Amino acid sequence: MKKIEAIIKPFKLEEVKDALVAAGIEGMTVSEVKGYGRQQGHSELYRGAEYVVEFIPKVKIEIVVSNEYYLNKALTAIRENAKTGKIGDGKIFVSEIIKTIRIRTDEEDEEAL
Amino acid sequence: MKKIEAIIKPFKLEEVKDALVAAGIEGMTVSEVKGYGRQQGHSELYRGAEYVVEFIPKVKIEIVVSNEYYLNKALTAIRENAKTGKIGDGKIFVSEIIKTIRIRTDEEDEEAL
Amino acid sequence: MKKIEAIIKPFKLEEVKDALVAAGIEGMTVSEVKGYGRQQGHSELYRGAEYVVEFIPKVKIEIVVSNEYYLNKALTAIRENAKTGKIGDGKIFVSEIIKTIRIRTDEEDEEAL
Amino acid sequence: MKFKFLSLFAVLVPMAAFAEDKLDSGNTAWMMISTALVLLMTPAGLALFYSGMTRSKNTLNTFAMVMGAFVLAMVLWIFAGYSIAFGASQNATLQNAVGGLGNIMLDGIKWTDLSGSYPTYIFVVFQGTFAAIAVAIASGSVIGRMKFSSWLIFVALWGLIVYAPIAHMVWGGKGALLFDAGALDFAGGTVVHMNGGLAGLVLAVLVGKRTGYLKTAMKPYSVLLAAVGAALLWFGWYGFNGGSAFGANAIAGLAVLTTTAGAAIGGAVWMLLEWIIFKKPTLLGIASGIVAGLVAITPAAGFVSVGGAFIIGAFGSIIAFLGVVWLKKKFGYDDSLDAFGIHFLAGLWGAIATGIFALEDKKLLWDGPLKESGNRMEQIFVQFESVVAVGLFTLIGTVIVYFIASALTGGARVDTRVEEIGLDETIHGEKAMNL
Amino acid sequence: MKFKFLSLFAVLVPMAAFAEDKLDSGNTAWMMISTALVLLMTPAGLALFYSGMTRSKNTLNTFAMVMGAFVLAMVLWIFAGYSIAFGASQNATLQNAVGGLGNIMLDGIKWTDLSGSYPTYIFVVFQGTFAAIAVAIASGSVIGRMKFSSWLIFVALWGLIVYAPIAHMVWGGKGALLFDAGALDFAGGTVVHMNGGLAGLVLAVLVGKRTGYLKTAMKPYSVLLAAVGAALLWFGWYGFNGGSAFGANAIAGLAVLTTTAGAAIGGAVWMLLEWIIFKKPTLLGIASGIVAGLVAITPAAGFVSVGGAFIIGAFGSIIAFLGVVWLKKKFGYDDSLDAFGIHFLAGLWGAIATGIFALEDKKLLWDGPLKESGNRMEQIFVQFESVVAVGLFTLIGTVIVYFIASALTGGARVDTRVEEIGLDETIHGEKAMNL
Amino acid sequence: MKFKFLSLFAVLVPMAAFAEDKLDSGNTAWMMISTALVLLMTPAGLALFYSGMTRSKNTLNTFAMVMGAFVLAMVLWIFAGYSIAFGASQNATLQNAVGGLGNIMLDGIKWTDLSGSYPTYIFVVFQGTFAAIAVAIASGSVIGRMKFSSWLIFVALWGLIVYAPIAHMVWGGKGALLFDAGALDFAGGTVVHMNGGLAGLVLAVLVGKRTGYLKTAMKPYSVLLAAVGAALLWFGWYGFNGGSAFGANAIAGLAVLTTTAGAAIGGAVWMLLEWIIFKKPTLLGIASGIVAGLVAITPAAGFVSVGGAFIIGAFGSIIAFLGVVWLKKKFGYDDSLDAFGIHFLAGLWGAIATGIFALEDKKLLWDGPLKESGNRMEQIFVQFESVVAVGLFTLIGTVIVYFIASALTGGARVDTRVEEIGLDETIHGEKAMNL
Ligand SMILES: Nc1ncnc2c1ncn2[C@@H]1O[C@H](COP(=O)(O)OP(=O)(O)O)[C@@H](O)[C@H]1O
Ligand SMILES: Nc1ncnc2c1ncn2[C@@H]1O[C@H](COP(=O)(O)OP(=O)(O)O)[C@@H](O)[C@H]1O
Ligand SMILES: Nc1ncnc2c1ncn2[C@@H]1O[C@H](COP(=O)(O)OP(=O)(O)O)[C@@H](O)[C@H]1O
Repeated sequence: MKKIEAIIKPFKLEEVKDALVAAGIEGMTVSEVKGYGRQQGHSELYRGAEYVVEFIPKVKIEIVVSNEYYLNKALTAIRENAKTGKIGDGKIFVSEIIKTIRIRTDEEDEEAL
Repeated sequence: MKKIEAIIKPFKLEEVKDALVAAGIEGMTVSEVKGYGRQQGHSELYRGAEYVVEFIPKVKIEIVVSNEYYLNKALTAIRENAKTGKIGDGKIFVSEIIKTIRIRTDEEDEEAL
Repeated sequence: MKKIEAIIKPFKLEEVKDALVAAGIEGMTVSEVKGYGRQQGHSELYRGAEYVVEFIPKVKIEIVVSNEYYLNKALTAIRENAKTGKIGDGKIFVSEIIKTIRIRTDEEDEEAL
Repeated sequence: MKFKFLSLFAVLVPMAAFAEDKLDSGNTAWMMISTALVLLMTPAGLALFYSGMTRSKNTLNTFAMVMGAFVLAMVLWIFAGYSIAFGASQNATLQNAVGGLGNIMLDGIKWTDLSGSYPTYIFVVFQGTFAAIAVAIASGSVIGRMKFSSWLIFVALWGLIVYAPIAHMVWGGKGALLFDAGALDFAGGTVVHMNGGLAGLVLAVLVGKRTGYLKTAMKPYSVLLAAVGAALLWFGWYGFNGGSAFGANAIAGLAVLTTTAGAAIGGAVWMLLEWIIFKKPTLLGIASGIVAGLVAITPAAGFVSVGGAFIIGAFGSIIAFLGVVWLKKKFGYDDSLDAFGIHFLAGLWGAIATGIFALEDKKLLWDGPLKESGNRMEQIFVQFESVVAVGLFTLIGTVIVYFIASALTGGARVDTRVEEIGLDETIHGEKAMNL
Repeated sequence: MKFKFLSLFAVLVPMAAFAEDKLDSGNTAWMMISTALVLLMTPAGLALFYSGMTRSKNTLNTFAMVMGAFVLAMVLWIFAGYSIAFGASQNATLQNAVGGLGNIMLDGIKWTDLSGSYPTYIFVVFQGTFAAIAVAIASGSVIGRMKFSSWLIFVALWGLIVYAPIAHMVWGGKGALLFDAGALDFAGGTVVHMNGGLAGLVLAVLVGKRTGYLKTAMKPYSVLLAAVGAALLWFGWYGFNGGSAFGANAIAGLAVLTTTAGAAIGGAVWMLLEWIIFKKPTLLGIASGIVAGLVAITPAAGFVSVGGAFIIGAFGSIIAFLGVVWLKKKFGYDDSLDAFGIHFLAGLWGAIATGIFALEDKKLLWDGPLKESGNRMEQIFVQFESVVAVGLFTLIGTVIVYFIASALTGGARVDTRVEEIGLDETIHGEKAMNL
Repeated sequence: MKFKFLSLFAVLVPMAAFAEDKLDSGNTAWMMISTALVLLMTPAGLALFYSGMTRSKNTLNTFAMVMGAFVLAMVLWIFAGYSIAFGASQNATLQNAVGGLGNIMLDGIKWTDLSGSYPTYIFVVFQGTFAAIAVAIASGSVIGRMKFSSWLIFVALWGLIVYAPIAHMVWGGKGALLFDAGALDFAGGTVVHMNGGLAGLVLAVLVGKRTGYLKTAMKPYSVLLAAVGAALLWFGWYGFNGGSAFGANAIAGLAVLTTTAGAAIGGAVWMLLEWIIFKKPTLLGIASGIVAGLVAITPAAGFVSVGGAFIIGAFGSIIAFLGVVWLKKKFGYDDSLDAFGIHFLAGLWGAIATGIFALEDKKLLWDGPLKESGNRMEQIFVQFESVVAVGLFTLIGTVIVYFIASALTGGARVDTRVEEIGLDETIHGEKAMNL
């Protein structure tokens, strides 16, 4: 089993989610994160004091998939739908998962996904 | 060393935490996430416009344990206390950690946990 | 490729970020988490009812690096700058990443970092 | 807030024996702004005070309980409540308890009619804001677990069956049961605060505790908004107490002073108590003390000196503090936002204290033992009497109304799942904040 | 809010044939506090109501649109708007549409001058708060996509070119185009609410829909703050409607009563409609109903009985509800916060309903068919006439002003990237909340 | 706000040579509502304005500093402050600086006593709201690092030792040190704003900068709430300036107009400055400009024309802007929320500008060079004099009071750990928001 972690632009979440669901991925976990990278932050003003906000709001999607087939489908769905072509589109990281449990049913591994 | 990531229902956090502590797990990191899965989201209203909120608030617990003994104790604690038997109870994922450092003491690996 | 996850005290974020950038690490993702550990939580008051807030605000930094060189530079930067020597300084966990993609360019693995 | 009080005004403006027959623009301006001030207290002041203290998953429900109660109670007040409370009595026996239905929909009252020196229509709305806040206060004891439908039916019935008769019995003029007893209640310490606070406790007991009460920490959504609510309550209270002088006169001036003193000392005392006992003075504590001081001074506002006001406000704060911190724990009821602990207890204290500290000044006093014979002990006894009478009526009336409301809605309590998820999402389909 | 109305006051205070020449401290107090109350409605009431409903990324921009519009419109009102609307006419033909420029910077008005029985300077500011809220209302239709520069230029021009002439035509005294028609508009149902609401729709159509409209859920930042805004609007409305009696008199008392009734029933009705149709009564719904009820009763506040007020408020709420839930969907325009749906529609209904429900009481009525000949049908017709006239003028004027503002700022719409990120960050460099 | 001003009122109502002996209901209504309005400014207006600008970890502490200061200062004002400032003088030498202790606990003042045409008790509370806001303003300069205990002791002492004598010297009647100089300060530009603002700076310097000042970005918790606070301040300011005419008269009407003009132009100008200089007009900027305009017009409100008001408000905004953006940077002090930058600087400018722009109208002017001999240069010089005198007294008094407070609490500054974690958690055990 593999875990995909994708850092994307927040306003792309809806599209990516729809594409994932269309690709047969039925579960995912999403969180709000702040990214630092090549994309320039914006500056904020407070009574004449200007400061740069370097951390940019991003969304992290985590998906655990059971096999290569779904891994590839998920990667494609994310790549295609999160891309704007402009700096800051984000990154996808893949890692290994050695065990999965569905709490409700006590199913394990592939069955739990 | 293994990392456990458990996605659970928010109101179960307290019970799970207590069970983990009782099982000898002394450290954990928790974050607020939103889950998408089989559990239906609820609908919200805004001046007559009804929209479905598909992402459901969940809590993610991350625990790094030093060995199989604690891994099993932790998994049991979570399984038993996060379960309601109703859809949306969440998932547990286990993965490998290759190095751990306690920042305060510079201890490493098993000692750092 | 390795992924570093560091749980640190929130007010150390700025320093750690600067040190990482100085060490040549150009990208990272940050999120707000709550930690449970040896560090004692504080108590809050609500109309005479005192309750202990056991989860302490922490910041999690995630960095994926392409090789040992950057891994060590990053670890050093974090260790040195997140340390206060007082309980609750946090932990660093390292794990394996098997694939990285930069969404904007479709570059993969080392090139994507 | 008694009708007969109007005659006192004549004393102050002696050149106008017929003052009551002519509109006075200054008094009219004051009564209109007082009405607006008291109005603000509910959908802004109390709503913020309460919803700021509620858990974030129930905060909009709390606000809706207050705002929904207010609009409903106000509609029904105009429709029938006013007539029941202040309507022309049609029958001597009836007059003991209610005014009658002769002024349903304000029938028979013309826009040119005056109450003393200002239009009767203003009196109607001014009184309506009191009726509506009384029941809204009660919501504070049962937030987070009551069906919205049961609550609104309760509100509708309570306003007509409990509040209006009490208002009549106390303020309804000659022939009304408690009117002749001679109790001093300047601006509604018994009628509004004890009444609403006790109704709250009854609801809290009948509906039961929130799931997890005393086990899980129930964190307030926003203490800052609760404090803003308290500030708005203070502001509005100048209409509540000042307006109860029914004119821009010297008694109103006294009420402005005593109200300020009571609120300020109340806030300072609670802050100090927390500091001493818990080592931490909280913002919510300062705000709570201000409200407790205001409640306590309400029945006394136009009767006492500034020294009396300080004492009443300070002890009002202490008593409410004990109610919230000690009594509630001791008896274990879940008076969630302390409607009983603050409004009932400080109101009760204020009602008794009015007898103790009222100045012996015939121009200030209403008819009663103290005015008539300077008999303070008897006055205090009358205060007790009125407190007990109002308390009993509220108790019984609220229980009855609750069971009707509960029966009509198949039980007044939401099911556990709804409580767990929160009432904002389940009942209203809304969320406190979308960041 | 007509000048001639002042003569009615004399009727109420018959001993003062020369009442208009002497300052009355009660009326002056009431007009000052009314002015402060109406002021509060915009930078606090409307600003909270609107920014609470906006997405968090645009909420400060929404607040700034309201607050910025208010300060700018007020400066220009004092500078020239007042003169255009109420200035001494210098020319009979001109007088049809504008008062002239004779009182630029209030030239010629002394601090001792009176408007009836209170200082003219108070009248100037009181009217200024109406002018400023009218344009601020319009912002609700175009939040989240309009350049701040275009908006402010629009505000400046609209106040002088659209609002001031309309105010003149309706309230500008003898010789003004619509003045003699005899339309009843007690406190600005047509001049303020229809006017501002329609200007909003025009902007919404010309600027275009928000990106993603009807596709993505646009969640309100804080329904709680929106509800607080509605409560503050209700509070301020006592100045809006009560102050439009221009004195602390019996007509003001009537307005206080009808305003209360309209607001309360409006809130209750909207809550009920949502409950029946969507199974969920929302807090935003109660708040919206209150505002709709208030808008509807505005033109009628000093003319109708409490029964009329209930009917006008209830239907105002129903009509606004339909406007928001059905009409908007049907025609597909993006009237984002429903300035049109609530202010225009309820204002329109209120204007017509005033003709239907106005009491036949010569002391209340202004000159017009109903007063002169008791001809209600004709009065209703006159109400229609004035609605159409104001509507057309607003429509044409707003389109022209929009195109000027748009041309001066190189298009009135922000680019997509700005819209995507949000206007708070891009235009103001600020963030709603830093937790 | 001078006592002698009351005689002017007689000029306006010439038929009443003995007007001062009779209660006027209109004036009484106005003074009561003015009192309520000024009250609202502190625990709601200023508290929101300030805590909205503070970092989220210190926002409740900021609110508590304001609200706690308010209740404490008010209690002490009634207890002794009023007597020191306005008490009957017992000794000619003493009278130079203080009124004496003859009215401790308002001893000797009866509820029937009048101040001119309204009850003295109202005057007491009205003045109390001024005393309490003055010290609350100062908190803005030292938020985020001062012990709550030191702060409250400072508040208690400062009100009696610094504020009350200054109020006496300027407004304390014949024989008071600065009274005869003939300075014009309509509503407290020097006594309240300069005074509070300078006290703030002194505290900021003595307590020292916040850790990380100018290094870390200190993000405001909620600019939206700060803007709401500014709106409430504006609203309340009608009582502050309008009530300083001590009646519902034509001078109050003038103050309402100039206050509106000053606030509106102040907001517009600050917005423009930011737009030009930083390319981004912020909501906080509009709100800050409104407050700066209001501060600047305060001493001039009853003396200048609308043209003068525009100029004073505009330059008040510009000067405060420079103080905040440039002066603070140049000298490097940490005037955290700009109590000095806005209240002192705009108050200073307003005080001088009053001399420059006061109308030569004997009915408006107070005794002084301009009134007596039309000598404007001398009047401006007197304005300077009073500014310097008040400034020096505040400076010295505040330093002394600070050191006492600091000594009594073992240093006035919290330790670094507390500052790091935030004062909400450590001092109050509370958290701004629980989502
Ligand atoms: N090495 C990294 N480790 C973890 N997260 C990263 C890393 N590099 C980039 N990111 C995340 O990806 C986001 C986008 O990266 P950025 O360099 O701004 O643009 P791009 O993805 O177009 O190269 C960052 O905001 C950050 O959240
Ligand atoms: N494949 C997955 N990858 C990551 N998170 C998942 C995955 N599937 C489910 N989740 C998480 O688990 C939660 C519960 O899943 P759901 O399908 O709703 O119910 P259940 O756990 O009872 O099967 C989801 O809300 C989501 O946060
Ligand atoms: N086993 C663990 N798994 C995951 N996170 C941990 C673990 N132990 C500690 N942490 C995180 O590290 C933080 C600091 O740990 P703590 O025991 O308080 O102090 P220290 O790091 O000084 O030993 C915790 O708040 C928690 O977020």
